[in-house]
Amino acid sequence: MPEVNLVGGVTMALSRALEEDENVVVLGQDVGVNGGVFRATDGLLDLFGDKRVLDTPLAEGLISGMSVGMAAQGLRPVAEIQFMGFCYSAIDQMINHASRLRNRTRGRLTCPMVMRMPYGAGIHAPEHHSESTEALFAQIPGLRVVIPSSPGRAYGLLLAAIRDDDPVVFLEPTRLYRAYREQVDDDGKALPMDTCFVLRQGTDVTLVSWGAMIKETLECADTLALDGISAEVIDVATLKPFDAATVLKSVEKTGRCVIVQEAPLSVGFASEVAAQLAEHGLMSLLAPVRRIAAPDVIVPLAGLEQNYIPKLDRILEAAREVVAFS
Amino acid sequence: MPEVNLVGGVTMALSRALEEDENVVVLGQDVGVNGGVFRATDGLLDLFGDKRVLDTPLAEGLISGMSVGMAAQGLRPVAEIQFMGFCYSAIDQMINHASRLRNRTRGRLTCPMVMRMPYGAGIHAPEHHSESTEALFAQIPGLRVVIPSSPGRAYGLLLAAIRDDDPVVFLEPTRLYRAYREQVDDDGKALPMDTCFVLRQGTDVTLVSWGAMIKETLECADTLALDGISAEVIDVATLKPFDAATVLKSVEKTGRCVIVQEAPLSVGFASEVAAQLAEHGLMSLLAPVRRIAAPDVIVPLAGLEQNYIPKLDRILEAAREVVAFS
Amino acid sequence: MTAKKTGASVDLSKVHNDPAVATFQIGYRQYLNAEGTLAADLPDFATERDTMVAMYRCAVLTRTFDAKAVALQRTGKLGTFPSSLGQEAVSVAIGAAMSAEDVLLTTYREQGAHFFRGVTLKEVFMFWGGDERGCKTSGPKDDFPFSIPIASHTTHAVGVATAMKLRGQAHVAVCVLGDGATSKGDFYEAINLAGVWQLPVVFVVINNGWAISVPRHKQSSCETLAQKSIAGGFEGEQVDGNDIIAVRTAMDEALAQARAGLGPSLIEALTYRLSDHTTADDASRYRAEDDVSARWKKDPLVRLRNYLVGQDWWGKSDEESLLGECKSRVNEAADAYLDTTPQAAEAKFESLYDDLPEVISAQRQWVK
Amino acid sequence: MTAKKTGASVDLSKVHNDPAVATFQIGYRQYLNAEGTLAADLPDFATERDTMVAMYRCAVLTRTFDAKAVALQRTGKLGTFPSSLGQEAVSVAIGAAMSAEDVLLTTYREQGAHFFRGVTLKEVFMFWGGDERGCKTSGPKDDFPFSIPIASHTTHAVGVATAMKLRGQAHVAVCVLGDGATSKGDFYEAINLAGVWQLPVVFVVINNGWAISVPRHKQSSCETLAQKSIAGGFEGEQVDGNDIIAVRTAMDEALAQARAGLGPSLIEALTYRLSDHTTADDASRYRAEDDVSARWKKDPLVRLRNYLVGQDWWGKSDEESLLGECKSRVNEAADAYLDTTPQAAEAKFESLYDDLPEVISAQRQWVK
Ligand SMILES: Cc1ncc(C[n+]2csc(CCOP(=O)(O)OP(=O)(O)O)c2C)c(N)n1
Ligand SMILES: Cc1ncc(C[n+]2csc(CCOP(=O)(O)OP(=O)(O)O)c2C)c(N)n1
Ligand SMILES: [Mg+2]
Ligand SMILES: [Mg+2]
Repeated sequence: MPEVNLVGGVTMALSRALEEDENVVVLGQDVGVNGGVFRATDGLLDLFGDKRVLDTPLAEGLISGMSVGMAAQGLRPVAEIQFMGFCYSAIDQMINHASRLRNRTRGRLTCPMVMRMPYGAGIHAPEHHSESTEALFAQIPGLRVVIPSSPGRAYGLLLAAIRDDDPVVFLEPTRLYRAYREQVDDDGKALPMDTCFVLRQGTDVTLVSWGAMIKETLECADTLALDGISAEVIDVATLKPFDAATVLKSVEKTGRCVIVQEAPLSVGFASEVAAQLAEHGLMSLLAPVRRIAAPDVIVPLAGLEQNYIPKLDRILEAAREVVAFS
Repeated sequence: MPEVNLVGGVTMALSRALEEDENVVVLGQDVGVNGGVFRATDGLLDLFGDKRVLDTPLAEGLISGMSVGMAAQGLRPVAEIQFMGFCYSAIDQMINHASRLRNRTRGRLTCPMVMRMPYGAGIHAPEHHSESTEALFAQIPGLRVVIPSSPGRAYGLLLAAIRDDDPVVFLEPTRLYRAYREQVDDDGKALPMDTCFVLRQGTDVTLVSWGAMIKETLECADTLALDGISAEVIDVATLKPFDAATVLKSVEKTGRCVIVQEAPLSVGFASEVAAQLAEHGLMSLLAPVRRIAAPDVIVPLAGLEQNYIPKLDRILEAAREVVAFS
Repeated sequence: MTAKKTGASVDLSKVHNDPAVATFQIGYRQYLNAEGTLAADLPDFATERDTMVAMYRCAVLTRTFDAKAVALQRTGKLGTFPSSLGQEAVSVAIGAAMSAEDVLLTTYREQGAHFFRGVTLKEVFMFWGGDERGCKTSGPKDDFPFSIPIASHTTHAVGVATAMKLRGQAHVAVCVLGDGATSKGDFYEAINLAGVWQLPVVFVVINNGWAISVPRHKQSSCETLAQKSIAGGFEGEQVDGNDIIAVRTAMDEALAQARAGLGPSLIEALTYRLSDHTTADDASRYRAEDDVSARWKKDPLVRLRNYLVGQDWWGKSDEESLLGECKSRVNEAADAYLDTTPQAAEAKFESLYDDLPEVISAQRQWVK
Repeated sequence: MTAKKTGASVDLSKVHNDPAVATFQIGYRQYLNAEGTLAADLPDFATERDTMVAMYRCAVLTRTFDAKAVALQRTGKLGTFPSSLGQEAVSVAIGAAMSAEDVLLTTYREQGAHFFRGVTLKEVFMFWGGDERGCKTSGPKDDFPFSIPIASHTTHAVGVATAMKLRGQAHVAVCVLGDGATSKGDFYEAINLAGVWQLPVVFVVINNGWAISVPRHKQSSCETLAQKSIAGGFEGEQVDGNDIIAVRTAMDEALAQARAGLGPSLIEALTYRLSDHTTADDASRYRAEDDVSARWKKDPLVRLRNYLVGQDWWGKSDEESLLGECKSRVNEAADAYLDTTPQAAEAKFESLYDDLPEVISAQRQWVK
């Protein structure tokens, strides 16, 4: 079984998808000979040729719009946007067309496309390279929004996204791209896109997160364990549609919940998780829900980004507080 | 005192702002001789001339981007986007530039611009003319997001938005544009953009809403009053920054809360309100929080839009449920 | 803001060591001028009665439909409707030139093209009546529905053309947009790709003089909109859009070029919007009645009918029976539209996803 | 995807009743060619020692800075950095041609232009070192900071120019972008407005042959990028971007035209990116070493120095002292940058709003 890091899981899934379905086409800026700025498409041009791996001109609106056109023709475009900070000119197409092509034509035309992009801070990159605006997409009906947080889930969820008959926004946490390797079987098995993943079972507190913050969240659980506190860790993974049931069930058991997000606090996805608890989990809650998030500020340049990303000790403190609450 | 409807309140504020500050410039598609598709800029070209009221070519990205340039030069551009469904190509500029120009230059350049647009369903308009995606903007640090729900608040809040030294997204509920008139004094007094408005005092349940749904929310309060239930009605008005304190204080008193939003349920602004309660109001809550929202579907064409917009009876039912809860 | 050059004297004579590393020119095409006389030798199809009459019939049908749609809107039985009055020739010629395997992508005003391709009158009524089923059309199955956000369909068109090219199909994507749409970035991103990948796509810019209240000269200072193609690296030409022969010939050539793998084209069709922008618009606020009446003299239907009559292909009785036929077809379609059972409230949940997520399906009860 | 025309025979001869309703041509400008010989009569400024030496000095400073920045990045003391190696002439000429009241808007690679206008070396180090204070520059106060999202600053430029025009100021917005940037819609929306409002703006497209790994010919099939201006309704020209006299003359004329109220210009400057795209890039993955070494023969600094020497304005000792001076200025700036007290964590809350909302201010404690 190959040992791959997260970006390797992405490449493996792309390669498998290109091989198993001739309608799959990878496109984007520098995805060809350069193999993508993060090398996610490395080697694919050599393997599959320039009719399957397309270097586009520099235009994100074009990339998303042409993907809609290609998808309507029965292809399965997998488009790469170089950084989330450059996806905003692709949003019009995702909201006004990709998400609704099936609906507005009552199924006559469909839009099986994937828009992949790296996201998140922590790699000392320039301005506009550190965004976490997943909540922009997670509110749009007709889209699916998926975020892997391990090499294996990158592989399995990306396969699911490509095989899905509807548009999927696939966000890859840059901070985890090369963080570690794990064995991932290239068996072509997709993972489900309608469920959260319970990464660790626990009884005292539920920790909910997604993307790169899964790392700190797991570390938090480890640290709590030393104190004899048993934390359940849930990776939301698919933000749209959100499997709130798994979180609610966990909180039924633990009575306490801390939600960890990298994005600024206000109107982020953590708000949705907390809202579900306020609406459907109130009777289970033994302590206030806590959201640990970045402050409502512009992502700083690299000099301050480490201090912008929510730190383990804030998560720990919140978890201890809710566990102690009575 | 003139009697004006909501769009009249907008026009009155624009006219006043153009008069009091020569740096104010109104721009957009058809805002000149045509007076805007909703006539919000009616008469302004005649009054102020074509150096203050500019008809632009058809390009929303341009409108927002050029506003950034104008604002950096010390003008106060007030840009109109014809419908919220067409604002998505302006989002890149709002997120990547308008919101952060001050921050990234440490105050050397600033961006005092307003981006106005009509929003919401219910006027039997074509596809893409009925959006409520206010949560897209409400999550962006550096922006303010303001939604008036009465002629007087349209006037006072728009004046505040134009005078503010930072970028403001100003969303005008089309359904209320001509819904009713009220006396609004053209006294040049701005309303605060950091506070919710308590429209009705009450003790049994807190109803929170904004925009066009304020109408149904007030109706709900009226109907509840007939049953002897005293509802407090809060108009959020400014979604960013969100004055959660006013909501929390109200729920301290009532113990119960229903949040009403026109947008689809998931990851909307109602989630933020509910999250604040889960985090900071848990001990006050005597019943689960309820969010009444549209389903997570594409806004339908006009044939089904009335049934898409959350109906009074759903709000009433939820309010009665939380009041009855024990 | 005035666009006049306001400058004083300044010496602008430029040194151009090589005065022409690239040169371009934009031509203009017209066969039947407004006076009904021939301006050039006719292409073959113009000598075929059936071809010409078929286009005329569709143009008249489109105008009849148009009048009915406006009337229905005025009586509250239809939503906002964009009339194509005065633009029927270009729209119909586009539809007529295409094959069934080609894919048509238009904005909202191209009823004529869609009718020619088999979309039913009832379907178009339904769409403007606020019913998504109107986009599940009977025309060629891959045609795109009317696109409301201006110019956003231009990138779809190059995506469709990319799929065709990757598959080696000799099909063409035809993208129809307005003069206003040429101001939007999407359009340029699309033409640039079309040029660099030599895609089988034809762009038709219907220059009807207006984008709501903004006249063409305030939209761009370009002498022609055809020249926009130069930014895409391929040729553009202007045609008289009220001359159905000119539009059809330009389309035929552009389609043949694309099918032959010789790349994209751009056609600017000069016409005029005789109506308000839509039924929600009042054009008298921003344009003079005189301008409009002058334009009526160039009515493309009259020009085409005169040509048919001149060829002895068409007479008074043909005209009468056509008008009668169109009227009854339109009325029948309107009745069928008005009689259609409205969508169930739950239709909002249909066709949202291939596989509707359980959590969304559970929300059906909210709209009961 | 291959861009080759693959077609078989098809008759594409077109009827053009009026073969030229509009014609355009794109010129090319060069004074000093790569061999150092004169290709045209020199403009006046080129005969002024001070003017020419000042530009040379700034170009050498820029190259010295560049090497230091790359070195700092390699040792982990700077973030990703985009070198302008080989492009110094065009960047410096832009800065030199402008007045202090003009406004400069560039992407990330125009250190030369900013240095000429008074931005300090330390400030640029700070920006690439990840400190926003680097954008609170000492240059003209209205200049825009480096813009990372490609082409997004083009619409700012027309906004700035609109403000200038509304105020009746004879100032100019100068917008510098890359060849890759010409594929993005923003650029066209900006040039279209510039044309129709006859704005005082100059667009300079620095065509350095690459957009990361994508070569110019895969970005667009246009023969020149100068011709993009035709879509905006105004003139464009190509210049040899490694010939500082050509760039400067073209800029002088474009600025004069804009100041005189005669509207916008577009200049395509042909140069070459001798470096990797940025320090995060490895160009050997996608381009041949040979191509690069051939381009070194056109080094703009050598060409300019030869000219200065030929005019008897510059000698070996001038060169040596300049190199020494640049080196020490750059080293001093680097030290000053490295010695700068890092921003306090709370700096994130500064300059966010004029009036920081209380609810956000309360979050300061999170970053303590
Ligand atoms: C992106 C976008 N912005 C604004 C609108 C509102 N709008 C509808 S039609 C129109 C004018 C379009 O003009 P043109 O492209 O010339 O087409 P025409 O209406 O003349 O057929 C505008 C501004 C829109 N539909 N889409
Ligand atoms: C909107 C956007 N998309 C993608 C990127 C990533 N990116 C950075 S530089 C670059 C290439 C730019 O090429 P060009 O405009 O020719 O400028 P050059 O780097 O050659 O100076 C790309 C794709 C970006 N910065 N912005
Ligand atoms: Mg038009
Ligand atoms: Mg380049």
